[in-house]
Amino acid sequence: MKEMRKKIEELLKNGEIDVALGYRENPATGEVKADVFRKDETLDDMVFDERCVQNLVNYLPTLVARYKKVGIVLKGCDGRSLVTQLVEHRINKSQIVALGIGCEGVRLDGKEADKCGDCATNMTPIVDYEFGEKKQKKDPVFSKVKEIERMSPAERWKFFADYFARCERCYACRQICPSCYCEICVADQQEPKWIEPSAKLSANTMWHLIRAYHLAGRCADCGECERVCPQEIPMRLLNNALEKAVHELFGVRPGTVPEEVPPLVVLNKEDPDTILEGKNE
Amino acid sequence: MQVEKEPKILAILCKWCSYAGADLAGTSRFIYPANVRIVQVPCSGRVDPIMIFKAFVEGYDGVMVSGCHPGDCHYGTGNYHARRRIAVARRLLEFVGVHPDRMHFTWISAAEGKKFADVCSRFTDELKALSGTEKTLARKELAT
Amino acid sequence: MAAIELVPKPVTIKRIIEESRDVKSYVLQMSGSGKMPARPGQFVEVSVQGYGEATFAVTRISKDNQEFNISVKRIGHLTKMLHRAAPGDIIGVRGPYGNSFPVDEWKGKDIVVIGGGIGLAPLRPVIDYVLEHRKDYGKLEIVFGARAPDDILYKEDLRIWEDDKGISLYKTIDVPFEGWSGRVGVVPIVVKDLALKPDGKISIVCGPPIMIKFTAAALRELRWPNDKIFTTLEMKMQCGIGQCGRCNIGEKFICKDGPVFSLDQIPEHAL
Amino acid sequence: MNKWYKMKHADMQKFVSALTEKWEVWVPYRIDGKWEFGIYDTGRDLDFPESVIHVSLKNLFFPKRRPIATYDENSKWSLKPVEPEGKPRIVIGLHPCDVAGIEYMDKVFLQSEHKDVMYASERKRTVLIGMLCSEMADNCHCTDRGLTPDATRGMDAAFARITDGYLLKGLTDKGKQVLRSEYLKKVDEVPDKKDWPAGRYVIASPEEFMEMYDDKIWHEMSDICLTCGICTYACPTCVCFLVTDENFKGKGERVTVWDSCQLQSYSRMAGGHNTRKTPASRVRNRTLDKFAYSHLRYGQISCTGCGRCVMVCPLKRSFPQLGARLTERIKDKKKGKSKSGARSKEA
Amino acid sequence: MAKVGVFVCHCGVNIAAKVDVKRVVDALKEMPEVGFAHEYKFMCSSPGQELIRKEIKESKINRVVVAACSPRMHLPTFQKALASQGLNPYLVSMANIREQCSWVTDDPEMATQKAIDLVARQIKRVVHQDPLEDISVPMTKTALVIGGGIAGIQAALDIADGNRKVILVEKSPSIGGRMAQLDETFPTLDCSQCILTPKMVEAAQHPNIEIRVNSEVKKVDGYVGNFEVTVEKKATYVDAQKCIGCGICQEKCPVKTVPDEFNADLNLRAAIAIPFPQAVPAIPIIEPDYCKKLIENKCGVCAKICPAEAINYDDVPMQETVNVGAIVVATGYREMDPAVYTEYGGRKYPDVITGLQFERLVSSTGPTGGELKRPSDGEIPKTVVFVQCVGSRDESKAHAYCSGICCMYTAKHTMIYKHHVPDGQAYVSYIDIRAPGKTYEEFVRRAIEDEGVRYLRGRVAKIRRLQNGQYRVYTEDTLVGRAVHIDADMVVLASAVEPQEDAVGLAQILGIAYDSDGFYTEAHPKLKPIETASAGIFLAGACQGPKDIPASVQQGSAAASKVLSIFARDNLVKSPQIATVDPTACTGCLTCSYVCHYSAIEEKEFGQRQVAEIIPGKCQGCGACVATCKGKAITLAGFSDDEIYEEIVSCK
Repeated sequence: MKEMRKKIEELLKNGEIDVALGYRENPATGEVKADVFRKDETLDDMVFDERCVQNLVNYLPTLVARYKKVGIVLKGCDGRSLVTQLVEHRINKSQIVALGIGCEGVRLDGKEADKCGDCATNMTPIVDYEFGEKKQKKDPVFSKVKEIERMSPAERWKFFADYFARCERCYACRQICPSCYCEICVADQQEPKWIEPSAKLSANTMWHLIRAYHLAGRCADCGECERVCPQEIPMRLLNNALEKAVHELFGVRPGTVPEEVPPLVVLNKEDPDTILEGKNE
Repeated sequence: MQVEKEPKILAILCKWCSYAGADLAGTSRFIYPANVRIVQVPCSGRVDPIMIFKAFVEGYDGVMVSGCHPGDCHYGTGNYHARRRIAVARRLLEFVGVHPDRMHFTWISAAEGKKFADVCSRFTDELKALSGTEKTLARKELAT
Repeated sequence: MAAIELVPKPVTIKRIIEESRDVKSYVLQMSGSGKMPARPGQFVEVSVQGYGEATFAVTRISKDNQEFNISVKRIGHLTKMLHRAAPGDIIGVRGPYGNSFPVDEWKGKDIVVIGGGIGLAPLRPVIDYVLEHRKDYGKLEIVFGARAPDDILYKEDLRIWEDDKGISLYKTIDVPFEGWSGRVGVVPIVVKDLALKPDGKISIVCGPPIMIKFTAAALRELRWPNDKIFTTLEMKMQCGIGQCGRCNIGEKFICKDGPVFSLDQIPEHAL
Repeated sequence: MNKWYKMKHADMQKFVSALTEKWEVWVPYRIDGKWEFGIYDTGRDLDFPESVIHVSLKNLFFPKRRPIATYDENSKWSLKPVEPEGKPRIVIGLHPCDVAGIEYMDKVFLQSEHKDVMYASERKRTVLIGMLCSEMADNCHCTDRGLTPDATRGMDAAFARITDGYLLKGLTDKGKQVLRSEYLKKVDEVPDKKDWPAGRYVIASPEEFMEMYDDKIWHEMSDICLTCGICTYACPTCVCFLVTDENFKGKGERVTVWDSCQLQSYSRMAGGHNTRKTPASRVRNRTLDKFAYSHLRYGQISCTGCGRCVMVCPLKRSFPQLGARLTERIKDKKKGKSKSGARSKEA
Repeated sequence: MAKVGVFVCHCGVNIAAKVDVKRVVDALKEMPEVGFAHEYKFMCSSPGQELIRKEIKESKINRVVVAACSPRMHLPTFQKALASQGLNPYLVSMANIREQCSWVTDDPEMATQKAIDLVARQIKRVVHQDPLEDISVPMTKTALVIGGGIAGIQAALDIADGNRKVILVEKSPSIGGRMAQLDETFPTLDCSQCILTPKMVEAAQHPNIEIRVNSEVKKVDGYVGNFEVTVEKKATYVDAQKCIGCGICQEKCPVKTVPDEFNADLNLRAAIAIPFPQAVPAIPIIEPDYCKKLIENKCGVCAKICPAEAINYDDVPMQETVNVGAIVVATGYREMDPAVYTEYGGRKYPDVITGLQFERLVSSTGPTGGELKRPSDGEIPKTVVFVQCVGSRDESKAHAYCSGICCMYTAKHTMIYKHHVPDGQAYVSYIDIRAPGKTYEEFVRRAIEDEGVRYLRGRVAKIRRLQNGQYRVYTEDTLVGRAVHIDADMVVLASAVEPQEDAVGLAQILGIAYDSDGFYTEAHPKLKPIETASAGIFLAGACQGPKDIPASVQQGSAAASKVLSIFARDNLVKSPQIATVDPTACTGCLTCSYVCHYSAIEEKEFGQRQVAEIIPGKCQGCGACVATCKGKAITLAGFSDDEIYEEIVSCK
C-alpha cells in the first residue's frame, strides 16, 4: 500500500496522471469511500484494505472526459470489468494508468463478501503498475448457483418471483454497473415498451432478465449491483448463473483476458448445436 | 373452447429457411396443431432474446426459434450468432424457472416442411405433458 | 365524484393537413357541446389510447371554441401514432392549460412575431388574434425561418399574410437550396439584418432552443429590453397541471406558470 | 377531550381489533428488520417503533402505480376514468415527519386549480392517529426542519408510549370519535417532555440556496452519486410521476407511476433533447427542489427530516448531509473566503 | 389509430374450405384500427387487386392487410397494387392463412379461430409499419460466371454479346466441361466436340470475356451490384503467357502414371499434359502429386526441353479480388461413383464401366482412338448390357431423384454401339423410359425398333464375373414376369448425376441455398427457376439439378438475360429494409460491428463521441446488429422492434 501511495504521488507530481481514483478513509468515521485524489493534496487518507468494496471503474468514464490522464486503483474483479470497458470503446487505454493491487478479499456487513468466494483473479488483468501479491486462484465454484440449479423449475421461479416482486425499479443496480451505460436504457424506452415503467412483477421480471442477459459474457462479478440494491435482490445469482453458463458453453471467463471480445458477439462456426439444448433438470 | 386449452406456441422463424419450411409444410398439407403462431424475422440473427423473455411473460406456453442450418444462413453467419445468444438466454430462463421443455431451438431448412410439422406436433405434445406444472413467468393481469 | 383531471376527453379528428415532410396539422372537434376555450399561447395534452399522451400547443381556435388545431412533428412514439391517424379517428384531449400571451396588454403596440420551424405553431393564434382585432394593434411583422423550403409550415397562411399589405413578412431558409429565390440565413441573422427597433413594439420568439437563444441575443443587441421579448417554452411537460414535476425552471412550472414568459421572468439558463 | 387518556398495553390490541370491524386499519409491521405499514390482521401482536418507520406513507395516498382510467384496446375510444373508492381507514402509528410529508402532498395535490380527486379521496377516507417518537434514530433530523419528534400537528389523534401502556388524545372530531372506547381511562398524566437534540443537518435559507445555482459544487457533489432514484421513492414528499398506458391481452390501463428526477429518462424529451442530462444537473435539481423551490412554491421546504433517503441510499451517502455541506459552502462564500475548488473530504 | 383496409381471400376453396371467411371478416370489423374488412374469392387476381385500388381511393385507408397465401408468394403483387394508388408499398402486410393455417389445420373451427388471430396480429403490426423508400446504389457492370461448361459458356457469351464484361472462372485447366467429354449427342447424333469447340473458341476470343482456368472462387463479399470475389488460381507450374502449346513436354515427360481425368480415368497420361487436344486454352499443367521434380527435385526434363522456357517449378497459388455486379453459378455435375453398388462391381470389374467412360471409349479423341474395345483385354464386346438407374430413383442406396439424362444417353449409347459393332447385341435393363423432350421418344423408339436393342424392364440384382472373362448380369423381365440373366462382355452403368463434390462448400461461400442432395436451390421452383434467394446470384445448368445439354444452354441464356436486365439500369435499386443507427442513442461500443457479416458498420463522429454508422449500400438487412444492440439504437426497417413486439403481444 505504501509503495502504491508513493507511486501515485510520484505520478501526480510529474504529471503522468492528472488525478487518481482511489479509496479514501474518513478518519473521523472510519468509513471508506471512492474518491478522486489530486496533485496538491496529501495521500495520507488513501487506503487499500478489506473495506474497499466499491468498483471504481464506474467512475472512470466521467473522469476521462474531464481529465487527460487518470490513475485508477484496481482490485482483481474491478480490473476484469475494465476489460469490457476497453473493448467496447468506452475508455481509451491511453487515458488511464492501471494501478493493480493484489486484493486479499473485501468485507461486507462484517464478513467476507460473497463475491470473494468466487474470485477468479485477485490481480487485475490490465495493469501498468503491480503492487502486492498475485495469487493463483481456483475456478469459481458458484455454489449458490448450483444450489438453485438443484431446485425444480417451479421452486426456482418462486424463489426469484419473491425477489422480483420487491424491486422498486430505482435502477441503482444499473447506475452502479460499469457495463450498464446505454444512452437510453431499454427500460426507459417507449417504442416499444419491452419493460413497462411501473414496478410490478411482470415488468420487474423483464427488467431483471434483460439486465442479466445484457451482462452475459461481460459481467466480471464485481457484485456492485447486489451490494447497492436497497431491496437486497440477489442479482449476483443471475450474473453468476450466466457467467457459469458462458464458461460452460464457450469456455470464456469474461474480463480475464485483455482485449477479448465479449463471447456473445464472437463468431464461432464450430459451436456444437448441443448448446441449444436444455440442461437436465 | 377447445382452442383455449391448447398450449400456445410462439415460433420465431427466419424468412429464408424456416418460414419457407413452414410454408412447405402447408403446400405439402402436413397437418400440425393450430396453436402455433409464427413470427417472421429476416434471419435468426435478428432474434433478440428479449423477444423470448417477453413471450413467456405474455403467457405463451412455449417458444421456438428456428433458422437456417449452420452454414446455410442466407446472411452468412446470422444463425451462428443466434446460436450463442439463444443458448445463453435459454440458460437464463431455465435458471429463473422456465421449464426446459418450454423452449425449442432448432434449424429447419426450406426443404424441411415435414420437419417443421413434426417439431410443432412434438413440441405441442411436450407442452401438454407439462400442463399440470406452473407456467412460470407468465403474468396474469395488468397489475402484476 | 368528478373524474381526475388527468383523464382526457374524446375529440374527433376532422381534418388532417400535411404541412411538411414530418409535420401534420389536425383539426380537432370537441364532442357534443364540449368547448376548448383556449387563449393564444395555451396548450393541450393529447392522447392516443394505448400510447399515452404528449403536449401540443393550440395552433388555431375556431370562434365558437368547438374546433381547434394542433401541429404535430413526428419524433416519438405518440406522434408516430398521431401521424398514422385518419380523419374520423377519436383521440383524447385535456386542457387548455398554461398561461397565455398577454395580448390585451399589448394593445396599441406593434407586434413582431419571430418563428423558427415548428416554433411558428404556438405563435399562429397570436397572429390570428391580432388580425382579428386589427384596429387595436399597430404594425404586424413576421419573421419566419425554416431549415429548407420543404420544412416551411402553414404555406397557405404564409401566402395570405404575404398578400396582406398590413403585414411585413420575412421568410428565410437556413442554407441555400435549389429553386429557392427568397432570403437565406438563420433567423437571428435576419433579425439583425432587419435592425428591428424596440420602440413601441413587442416581440414574441419561438423555435428550437438554440434559435430562441440566439434570437434573444440578437434582439438585445438591437437594444430590446427583456420585458419586451416574449417566448413560449417547450420543455418536457407531462401532466400540464403543475404536479408531475418534470417541467420546472427553478421554482416555476412551465405548464402552470408558463409556457409564456417574458425574458425578464426566467433565468438565462432556461433558454 | 382535551386531556390525555390512558390505555393499557394489553387493551391496545383489543381496541385496534375492534376498529377493524368498521375500518381498514393500517399499522406498522416489522418485516426483515424494517418497519413498514400494512393492513392489520386481527389478533396479530401490535408493536410500534420508537422512531421513523422505514417505508413512508406516500404509497397509501399516492400509490406507486395508480390506474386513473381503463380502456378496451380492441375498441375505438373507450377510455373511462377510474372512480376513487375505498372504505374508511385508520392509520395508526405514524410520526410527526409523516404528517409533514402528507401536508406537503396536500399542497401539491389539493391546493391546486386542478385538484387531484383520487388523492383527495384517499385523504378524506383516512384518519391519522399519530405516535409521538420516543427517540431520534441515527438519521433523524426533523428538529432541523422546524418539527419536533413529539409534535401533534396535523394528526386526528395522537398517542405516546409510557411504561405500562399508552397515553392517547383526540385532536380533531374525527380522531375523538375513533377514540371513544371503553378501554380508555382518564388520567392526569402527560407524555414526558424531552429536550430534543438539533443541529445535525442545519441548512441555509431557500434564498441562499437559490444563489448557488451556477456554483461548480454540483459537479463535485454528483461525482459519486449514482443518480439512481431510490432516495426519491423513499422520500415522503417526492411526488413526481409519469403518465403511461399499459396493455395486456386487449385490456388497458392509463396509470400514473412514480418517477424520479434523478433518472436520466425523466427529462429526456421525444427526439432526444434532455434538459437535465448530466448527473450534476439532476442532483442540483433535487437539492434545490427540496430546500428552495418547494419553499418558493408552497411556503414549506419539502424535507421533513425523516432521514429515509439516507437509509435507502445504496452508497449510504446522506442527502441531508449534502444540504449541510452546501450550506457550509454558502457560509464560506459569504465570508468571502471562497476557496476555489473547495471540496469536502468525503465526496 | 391508422385506418386499415382488410381483405380476406378465399383462394377458391383452398382457404374457404377450412376457414369461415365470413366469420373472420366479421370478427375483424370491430377492431379499432380497421376501416373496413372485405372478403373476395381470389385477391391476387386482377379484380381482387382492383378491389384494393378502389378502396384506397374511395375509403382513404392508409394501411392494408391481405389475408391470403404466404407473403413469399404474393406480397410483391399487393405492394404493387398499393403503389399504383400512390400509397407506399411497404404499408401492406399479409396474414398467411393458407400455407400456415387452412392447409395445415384439420378442424374448421380451429382453423377459423387461428385465421382470426393471424389477421388481427397483422392488423396490429401494419399500424407500426413505416413507409419506406427504395435505395439506389451504383453498381459494377461486370459479371462473374463460375464454371466453364456449356451452361457457363453460353451465359458468358450472351452477357458478353450484350456488351458487358464477363469473368469466366473454371476450376479445371480447360473450359468445355462435361460436354467436351461426350462423343455424339442425342437426339440428333451430331458430334459433341464439333458443336462445342466453336463456342469454346468464341468465348476465348471474345473481347468482353476474360477466362480464368485452374481457378476457384474462395470468398464472396458484398451484395448484388457490388460483389467482391476472391478468385484463387492454383499453381500450374507452366507460364501461360510464355507457353506456345506445342505439347513437347507432354511427349517427353517420363512419368506416365497419371489417371487421365478427361478420359474418365480409363488410361494414364503424363505428369505434364494438355487436358485434351481441343482444350481452350491449350496450355499444359503439371500434376504436382506425380511430377518427380516437384516431389523429389529430380528429373526437370520439361523445363530443359521447353522451347518457350515456360516451365516454372516455383509457381504458387495466386489470389486476386475481382469486383462484379452479378454472378452466374454453372458448376455442373459429376457422375456418381458406382462403387456404392458393390453387387454391380463398378470400379472392381474392369469391364463394368459408367456411361461417361463409355462416351470416352467410343470417342475418337478417347483412349482407344474411337475403337470400341473393352478395357480389360481390348476385345470387341459382342454383348453389352446397359444398366439404368444406378443410384437414381433408389432412395435406399443413393438418390431418390431421377437423373433425367440416362434414358436418353443410353438409347444413344446403344445406337453408337450398334454402329461400332453391327453384329453385337445390346441389352438395356430399365425401370421406366423417360423421354419427354422434343423428338426424344422417337429417338428411343429408333434404338429399340431400328437397331434391335433389347429393352428388359426390371432392376439388375447382381453382376458376377465369370471364368471366361464375361459378366453374368442377373436381372428380371417384369413384362414377362421372370428372372433372366445375360452373359455380357461389357456392362455400362448409367451412374447417377450428382452435384460436384465441393458444391456445398461453394454454396456456403456464395451464401445460396442447396437441397438435401446438394443441388442449388432456385428462388422459386416455378416462377424463379434461375434466381437464387440471394439477389444477383443466378443458376445455370446441372448444378441446379440434372439437366441435358439443351436445358443447360437454355438456362445459361436465361441467366445471362437476368444479369443483363440488372445491368440495364443505371443504378441498382435495393430493398429499403436495412438497418439504421440512431446516433443519439448509440453508445459507440461497436459490438454490432463484430456481428455484421457484410462489414457494413463503420465508426463515425457524432458530437463529442464516436458512434456506429451503417453503410446503406452494404447492409443486407439481416438484423444481427439490431439484436446485438443493447441500447436499441439500431432499427431494422420492415422488421423493427415495434413490428415484432406487436406480433408477439397481440396474439390472443
